[in-house]
Amino acid sequence: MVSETAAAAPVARVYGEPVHEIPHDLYIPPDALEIFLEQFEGPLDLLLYLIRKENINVLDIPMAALTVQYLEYVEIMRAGALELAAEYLLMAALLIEIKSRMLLPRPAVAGLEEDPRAELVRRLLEYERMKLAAHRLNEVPQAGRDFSLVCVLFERDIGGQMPEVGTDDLRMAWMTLLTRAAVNRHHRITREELSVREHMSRILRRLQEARYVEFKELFDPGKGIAILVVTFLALLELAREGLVQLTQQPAYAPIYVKLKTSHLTTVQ
Amino acid sequence: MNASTLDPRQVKTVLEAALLTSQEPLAVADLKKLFDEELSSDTLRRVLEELRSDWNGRGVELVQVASGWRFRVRPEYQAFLERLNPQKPPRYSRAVLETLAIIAYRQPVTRGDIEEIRGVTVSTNLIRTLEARGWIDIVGHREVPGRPALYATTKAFLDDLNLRSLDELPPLDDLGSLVDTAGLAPIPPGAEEPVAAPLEELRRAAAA
Amino acid sequence: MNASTLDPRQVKTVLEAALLTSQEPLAVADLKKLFDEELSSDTLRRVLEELRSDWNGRGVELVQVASGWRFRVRPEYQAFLERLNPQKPPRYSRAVLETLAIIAYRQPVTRGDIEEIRGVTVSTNLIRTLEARGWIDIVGHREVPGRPALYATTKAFLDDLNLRSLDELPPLDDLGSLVDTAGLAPIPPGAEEPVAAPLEELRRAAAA
Repeated sequence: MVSETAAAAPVARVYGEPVHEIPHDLYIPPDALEIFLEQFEGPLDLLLYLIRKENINVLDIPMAALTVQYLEYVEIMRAGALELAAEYLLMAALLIEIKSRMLLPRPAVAGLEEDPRAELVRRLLEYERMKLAAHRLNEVPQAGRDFSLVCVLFERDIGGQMPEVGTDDLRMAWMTLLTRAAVNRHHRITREELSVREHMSRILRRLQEARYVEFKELFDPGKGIAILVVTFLALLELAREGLVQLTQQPAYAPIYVKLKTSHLTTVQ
Repeated sequence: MNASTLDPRQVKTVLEAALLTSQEPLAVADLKKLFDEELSSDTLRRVLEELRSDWNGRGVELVQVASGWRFRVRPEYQAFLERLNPQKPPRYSRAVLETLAIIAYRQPVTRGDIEEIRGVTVSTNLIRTLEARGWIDIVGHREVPGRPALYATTKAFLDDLNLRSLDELPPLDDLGSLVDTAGLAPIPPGAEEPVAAPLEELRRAAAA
Repeated sequence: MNASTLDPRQVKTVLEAALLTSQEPLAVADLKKLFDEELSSDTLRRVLEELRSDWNGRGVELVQVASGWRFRVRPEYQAFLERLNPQKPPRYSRAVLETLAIIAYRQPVTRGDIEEIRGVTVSTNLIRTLEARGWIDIVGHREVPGRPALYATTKAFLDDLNLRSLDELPPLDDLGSLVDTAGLAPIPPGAEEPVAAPLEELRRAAAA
């Protein structure tokens, strides 16, 4: 249990003290790592975490230790083959630069302006302020979320004017559903998937009119290859969801698409 | 405020607040859900009648319609209110919008599918509103017991939203990152406590 | 009912009906349109204050927000209503909330400014989400290459948070509390208060 003690040891608490490296053979479950790193909103957030965790004075950041520790995290992210945002690498370069500038002799009357860390400190504090402000803003009661608004019916004669709906309304409605977590997070809907679903509706409509349709009639080569593929995917999806039946008597005979009916199901 | 210690006056206050904020009429069965303790339909009706007479002589009145109770403007006050922003179009309730969004993005779907996603029952009225508008229609039936109807959006829906195809709807694939899907409060700010489980804990967990 | 013979009590009744039915807050200027006869803003405000106190101790209260007056449920009664209505607007992720905070406290800002403060790229989707919610809008462009859009929060944002002005936002943390050694604190530029005045000018310029 070497890693037990190594892990429990304080990391980068004292100026210039060597920082423990993560043992190379240590296995961190990728899921746990991902969840851990997902909690950071970016390099500034990660740096703030490191600083606050170690109770470091923001105005006197031990650059060497902080840089080593930061690089350690970046290294884990890379080793974990996680998609590492470029911002993290940019920050690493900045930290190294500040660290090396700290080694250069500075003017005798060195105010904070001349301190190579000044800009970083300013950014960290500004980010932290905004992060705290975001948290507090979210705690302010919101109409609709924390209190309802009054809405008494007023049957106004507006010439039968119908409510308007925009695509933003649908997007918002979907976000509401997401929040209620009733929608599975892994059920992502992409544009491609959407056009498949549109064609599923189209094929079902077509089959309402005719009891069955020959497979190839559903395809219109004039519309281009993308539509052909989408139509084919729509048919597969309809068959998978048990909404249509594909039948073919002998090999190479025409394939027919028909609505799946309970009658047929029982006969089989 | 504890629902189990409600006195009759508070029952009235809660009923009033619920009726003033509801976009739809509320049935007595709905109104019962407001309270922890069991209230008889008779009690509720008595309080509702009281509330109705409390609003006598005001610009708004409590009325009973087929699907329940609701507040509405008294006809003699309509004329005043019509002077306010007469051009403002009405808006659909969130229930209608959510149902429409589900049909648009997940079509073809049954009412059961919609209820599963929304987590609440979907009234016939709600589906009828969208059908009457010509925005959804039945494109088939799922071959399961009851043969539920499959709904899809129509061409009129695309036309009215000024879209050429469903592809032009806003994509939903990365909306997940914008909402707090876990339903948890945001992570406490770092100044008070560390935001994340320290790396050490992870290592320990990994080493164990 | 004749508007020219309105007694003060009827003025109140009409105001109440208008406020109870309006989906948006109503400004004093809107409320004046309800009446034929000229009512002074002072008279209206007095009646509104009276109306507000009439509703004391009820489940609903009359409040003044950025765009005007409106009725809302008192937060202590909300728990009851939640049993009826599970639909709520989304809880936003930290990325959305941080972006919103930066726009609210540092407005007007460009997307670049937000990225500079957060230290990460800000997706178009994220900005769209806040725009679609009606909480932010473009109030101008910075006259630098590319003319990036300047974002600011809207009145609707303040309304939704039940605030009258930006001053009522939760105050920013004192820098002194964020640094260990007070007195040595470098004062970041623009760390003072949210700037409201230049923003109004921008809006006016944008509207012109």
